[in-house]
Amino acid sequence: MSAALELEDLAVFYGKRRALEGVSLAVGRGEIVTLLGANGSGKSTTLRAISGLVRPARGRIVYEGRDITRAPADAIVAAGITHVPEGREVFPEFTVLENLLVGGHTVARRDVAGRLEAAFRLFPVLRERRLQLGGTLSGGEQQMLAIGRALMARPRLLLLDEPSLGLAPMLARGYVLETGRVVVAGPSAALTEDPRVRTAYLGFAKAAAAR
Amino acid sequence: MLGVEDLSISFGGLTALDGLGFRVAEREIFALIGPNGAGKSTVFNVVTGLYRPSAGRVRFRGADLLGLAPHQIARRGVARTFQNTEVFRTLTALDNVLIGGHAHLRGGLLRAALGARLVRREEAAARRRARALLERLGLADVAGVEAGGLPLGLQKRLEVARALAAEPALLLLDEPASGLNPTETQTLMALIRRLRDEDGLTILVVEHDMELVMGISDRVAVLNYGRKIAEGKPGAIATDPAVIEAYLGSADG
Amino acid sequence: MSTAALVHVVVSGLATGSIYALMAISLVIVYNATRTLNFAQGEMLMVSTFVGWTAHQWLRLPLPLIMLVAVVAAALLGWLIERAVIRHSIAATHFDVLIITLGLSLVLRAAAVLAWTHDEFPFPSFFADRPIALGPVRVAPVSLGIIGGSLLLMLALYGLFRGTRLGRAMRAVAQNQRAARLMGISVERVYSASWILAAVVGGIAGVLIAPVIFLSSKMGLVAINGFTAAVLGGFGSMPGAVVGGMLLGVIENLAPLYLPSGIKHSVPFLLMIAILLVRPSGVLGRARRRKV
Amino acid sequence: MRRALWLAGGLALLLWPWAAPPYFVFLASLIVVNAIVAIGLNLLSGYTNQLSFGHAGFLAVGAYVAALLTIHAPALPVVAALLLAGLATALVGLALGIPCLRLEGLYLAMATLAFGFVVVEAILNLDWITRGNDGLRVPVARLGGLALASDTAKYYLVVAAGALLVWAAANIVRTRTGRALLAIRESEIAAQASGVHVAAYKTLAFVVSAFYTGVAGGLFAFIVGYLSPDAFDVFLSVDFVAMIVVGGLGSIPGSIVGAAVITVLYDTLAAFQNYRPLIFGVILIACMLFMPGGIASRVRFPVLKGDNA
Amino acid sequence: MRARLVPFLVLLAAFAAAPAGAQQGVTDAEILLGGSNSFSGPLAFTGEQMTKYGIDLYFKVVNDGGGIHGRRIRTVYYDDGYKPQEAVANTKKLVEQDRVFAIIAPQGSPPVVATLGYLEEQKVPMLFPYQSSPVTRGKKYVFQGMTVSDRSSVMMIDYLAGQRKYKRFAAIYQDDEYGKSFLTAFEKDLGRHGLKLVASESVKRGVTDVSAQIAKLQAAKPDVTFLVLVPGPAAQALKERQKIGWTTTLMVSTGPLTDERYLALAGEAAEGVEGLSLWPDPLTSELPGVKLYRQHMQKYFPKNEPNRYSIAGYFAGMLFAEGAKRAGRALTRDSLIAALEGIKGFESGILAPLTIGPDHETQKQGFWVRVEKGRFKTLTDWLKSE
Repeated sequence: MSAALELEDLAVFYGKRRALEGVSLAVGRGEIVTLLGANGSGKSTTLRAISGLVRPARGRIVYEGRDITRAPADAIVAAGITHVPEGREVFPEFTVLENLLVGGHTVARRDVAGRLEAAFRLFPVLRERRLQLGGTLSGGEQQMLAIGRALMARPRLLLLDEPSLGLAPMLARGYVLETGRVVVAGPSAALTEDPRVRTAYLGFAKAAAAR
Repeated sequence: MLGVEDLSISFGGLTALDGLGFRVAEREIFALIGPNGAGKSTVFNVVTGLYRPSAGRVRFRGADLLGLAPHQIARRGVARTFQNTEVFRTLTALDNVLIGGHAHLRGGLLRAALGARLVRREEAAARRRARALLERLGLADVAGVEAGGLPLGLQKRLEVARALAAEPALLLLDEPASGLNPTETQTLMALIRRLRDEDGLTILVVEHDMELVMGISDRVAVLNYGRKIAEGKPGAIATDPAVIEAYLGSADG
Repeated sequence: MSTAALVHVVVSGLATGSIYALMAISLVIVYNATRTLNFAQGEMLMVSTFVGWTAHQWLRLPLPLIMLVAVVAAALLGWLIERAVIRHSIAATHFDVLIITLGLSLVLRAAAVLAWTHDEFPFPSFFADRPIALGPVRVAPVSLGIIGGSLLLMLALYGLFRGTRLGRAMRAVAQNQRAARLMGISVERVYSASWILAAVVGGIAGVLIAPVIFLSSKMGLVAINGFTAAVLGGFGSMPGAVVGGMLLGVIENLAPLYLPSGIKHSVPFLLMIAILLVRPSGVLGRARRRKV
Repeated sequence: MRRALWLAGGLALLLWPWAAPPYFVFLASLIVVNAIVAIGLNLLSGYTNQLSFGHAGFLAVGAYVAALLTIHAPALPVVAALLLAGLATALVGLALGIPCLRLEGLYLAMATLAFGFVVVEAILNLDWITRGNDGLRVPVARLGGLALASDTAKYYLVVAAGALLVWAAANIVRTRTGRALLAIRESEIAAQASGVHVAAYKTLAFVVSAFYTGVAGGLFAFIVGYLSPDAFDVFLSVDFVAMIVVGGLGSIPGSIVGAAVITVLYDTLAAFQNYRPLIFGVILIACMLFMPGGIASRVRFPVLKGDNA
Repeated sequence: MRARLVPFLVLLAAFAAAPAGAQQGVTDAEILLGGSNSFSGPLAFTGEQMTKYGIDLYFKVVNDGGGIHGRRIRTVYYDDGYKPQEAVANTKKLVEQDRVFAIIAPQGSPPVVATLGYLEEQKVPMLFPYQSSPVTRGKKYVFQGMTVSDRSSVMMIDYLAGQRKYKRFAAIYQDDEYGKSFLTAFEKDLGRHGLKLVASESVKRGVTDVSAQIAKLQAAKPDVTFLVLVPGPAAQALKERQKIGWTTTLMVSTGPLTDERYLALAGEAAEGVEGLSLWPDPLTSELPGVKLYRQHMQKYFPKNEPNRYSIAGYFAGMLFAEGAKRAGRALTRDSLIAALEGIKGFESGILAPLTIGPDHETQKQGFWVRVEKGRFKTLTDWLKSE
């Protein structure tokens, strides 16, 4: 498999606290890959490491053959990776339009109009609300805005952190993280059946065993 | 013991709680679960007085908690831990626990300043109690360590110790198992059970770790979009179709 | 007191108020990007104005060129301070950075004394002091000039913040640094740009106000009014800075007319305390809330 | 070991006036007065994270109250005058602290800054009692029949008051009140959840801080002997902040060391005139860049710590 | 703790104030003088000019000429930034550490008043303090430097109300000791002429705008408006007057203000302003002492422009040298004071012949000037202040 993104033995610390411990994973071109795991298991940290928000203490991040482990966040966006953070983090005092425009910060000026039009086509409601302040949108609209904003930069790799909050994930392949380690990896069909996934979400295995 | 009725609250247009109600009985372990953003932590923040709801009531041992300041609620016997741990980072573990016992000490400023005997005696006693608590939670070794430098698992335990130092009747645990490894989670489960069985505490817990929830809870309430979508015994909840849909999406996607 | 005199006093107050507003804007630009209060803003203004003046002394430059020299000097100084000092204190608390800028203000003032002595100097003005009559009302061109110049600058800043990529990036960083990084904005570059921009605004304000309050190593103290103005308006808000500055300028001028001499000099501070009590985050400020 | 250290320190303090040249007796008094202010400020800023740029104002209140009491009630013993100066200042602290509860960080700093200016203006405008700009001559402090006129006598007064206040502060910070203040600094929310009445303790911090500074003000009045509004400008407030920053936020020994360092520095640099602010500024910046926790973070103070340290 | 302290205190009260050495600060080769002055703060310019470019200038001349009775004069200055507590600390340090012979030319009322008591107690002469309040008058160890405000006021009011017959007077004054002492004196002296101030407006130090004060004064329609300010605000007031086209009042500057600096700052707005001048024009005066001063300045500090503060310091240096010379080889503090008290009709070539009386004032006369084409033009001879 020609991987677009490869993580090798990634470790991240927040102060003295360990958040990731030797995570390795790969994402192929055109593939949708999901990270699963309980709160605090390191999913968000993995994404933050990829997008350059946190510096790994160890390990490598290779994107399209380039080592981006120590690249600053802005260079990573320019390289084609955008990240829709958990909690959306739309700019509350920007209008929808400005939120989208700032998403196109790294895009050549002449391409901005086209990207904007694409975002509006994808989420027509954003067009209606383009002059409304980001902070006044409903949760769902904010999520659309966050994704639309991330798409403005025409990314080749999109990182989505909890994009749907309880909506069904569309899985192709997945990794299950537990306390900063990958515990399960595989295609999504296998994952949904994997008892460890169910345990992670509902403790089904346990409950079933109890019965 | 704790009765929450018809609670509603919204932030900047986002509805966080929508007519939520549930009751927790004396010496019960009651879990609130639900996907991220379902409003679980908001419930805690309302009960402990940090947020003021737009509608609803919170009754604790027959008294209305709404309108009371957080410290007053704490003094009535409601203690809590925090989702992202709020230990006093530059203070030692021991001092953290001592602050937990704040409400039970009498020594005021003047007597403390003048080194009054009462204060010295009281302090000594408080330190003994705090050390005992640290001991009980397996933190005796780190009593003199700055809390911010402790590993997350120990910080979480320290928060429990601090909450216990307040000698509460109701303990609110906000995601106590997040970031813990399976062994640590097992220890935690045993501790929670002991707190109920030996100390007679009532415990309200918000948790994602289903193993913990299913393992210790007497009853579970499931929240989604600020509403309660199910309530009952853990076994029943785990097989409730509404709950499964909320978590994993409907079978047909 | 005649109406004509009153108009003059108010216009005069608006003129100093514009300068306060520019000072407040400088402070807010840096604050929004770095959450730092720059106590050295006034001293930076003083130094850049001195540099312009020195160029004038040596080369007999015309006034627009003096302004240019001052602005370039201000930009360089802002850039230098950000890169040499502030950038290294990124890990420090806001309190620490506050002390650093305080130290900077001492250093800059002392350096200015060594370079240009304690003396006060007259500074050439774009505008005349002799009044022009508009009907019964006399106004001084210098007041109108300061107001006009400041308004133009504010308009340009408005354009910069609303209409350009850099401006948008700066506003984005002010709202949410992490999200801004995720948009591909280099927060470090925004830091530099903010310090430079704030210094430039200060540099222009310095050239505008120097003919009125004269050039001296202590002229940076005018920044204290910028602080007051920024607080009045609600720290972090640009329109607030403008409103706060104008309000302060006018009230400061009207107070001696109507208040007993006992309290008139405390008016700016009493006003600040009063506003903070009624609206703790200033007239146009927004409160922030911490999430748990 | 600890007892020996205390004994040695105490003895050194008591014998100082005989060992040191006269000027250094005065300088030592000034250091102690500044240390008291620094401790007071640290209780507010270091312990509860409430920044103040207005402590020169508190110092002024204490100084004028003590001076006026001594002028108008010459029979009043100096101890009572100092106590009343502290209490009056504490009252002012209460009046400022309550409204300031609503303010955070920057705004609090600005409000206290404004407070400092307002105090100076008040002194000017209450000239029927403060003599405004003419300034006020402070009579010699009296303790019973004893006139504390010499620098050495004043030194003992200052040291006695300072020792008492340091001891009290050490007691406060290592017991319930001090912990509550620190808890507020670290996390107001968690402090509340532990039953700490945040508003009450924040106000208390203001009151105690003002009390300390007020007593220091009284001592200041007696050792300087003359008060005028010019003494209490905003730069003095900044000097106090510098003391706790250099010494270490949230540290009682740090406050004392910081006060000593800044006072001695000022004194040494007095002859360097135009270079003084330059050197002072560079030291502040260097201190923040290379030693952000202050001296207290680099030196372990063996004394004055709780038993858990 | 406290109980144990009492014996110590008793001991110390007895021990207090050890007698100072009679010749402290004087050796065979040197006389050491010291001063606490403003090198930062609002009066830093004055402080620096007066000491380094004034007093020290004259002492350089003296030292290069062999000193006084073979002794060179050395000075040490500390910065008090106009704060009384620092002035106290500095003065103690000068007396107790540096062991100076006398304090020379401290500046500003608060620092001077704060150290007055201490110096009297220590019997250390305070020579020629540069401040205008009469608090220093008649003190044994103090010789006042600058003309005090009540004398200035007498000269100004007697000239304007007496000779020039003006009736309506107003004042704009700095809101501090300097401003208020003049205001009090004006009221008193106008009273002697059966007049009073029709308006007075205060200005805070470091102000940015005086339009309201000027507008209020204009409304009172005074014939004469006194400027009791420092150069910056005074120039602002003059420009403000120009802005509103107020031409019907005579602006008059007080002695401490009448100075080339406000002329430079105010430019054409200063045209026609009159004032009491305490010093001859340091740049243009042809008096022999002033010419010498300019020569010396040119020789030792060619880059420093002559001004009234350095000439005041120069004069102070000259006066000290004169006193020390008269005191003879056996220079003590008391002999210096006796020598200074004996000065009669001293010709400095700068001021009118000086006789120091029991009031210990060393400057009590001024003359009237008007600004014409950017220079002060002398209108009268020395005016009388008694």
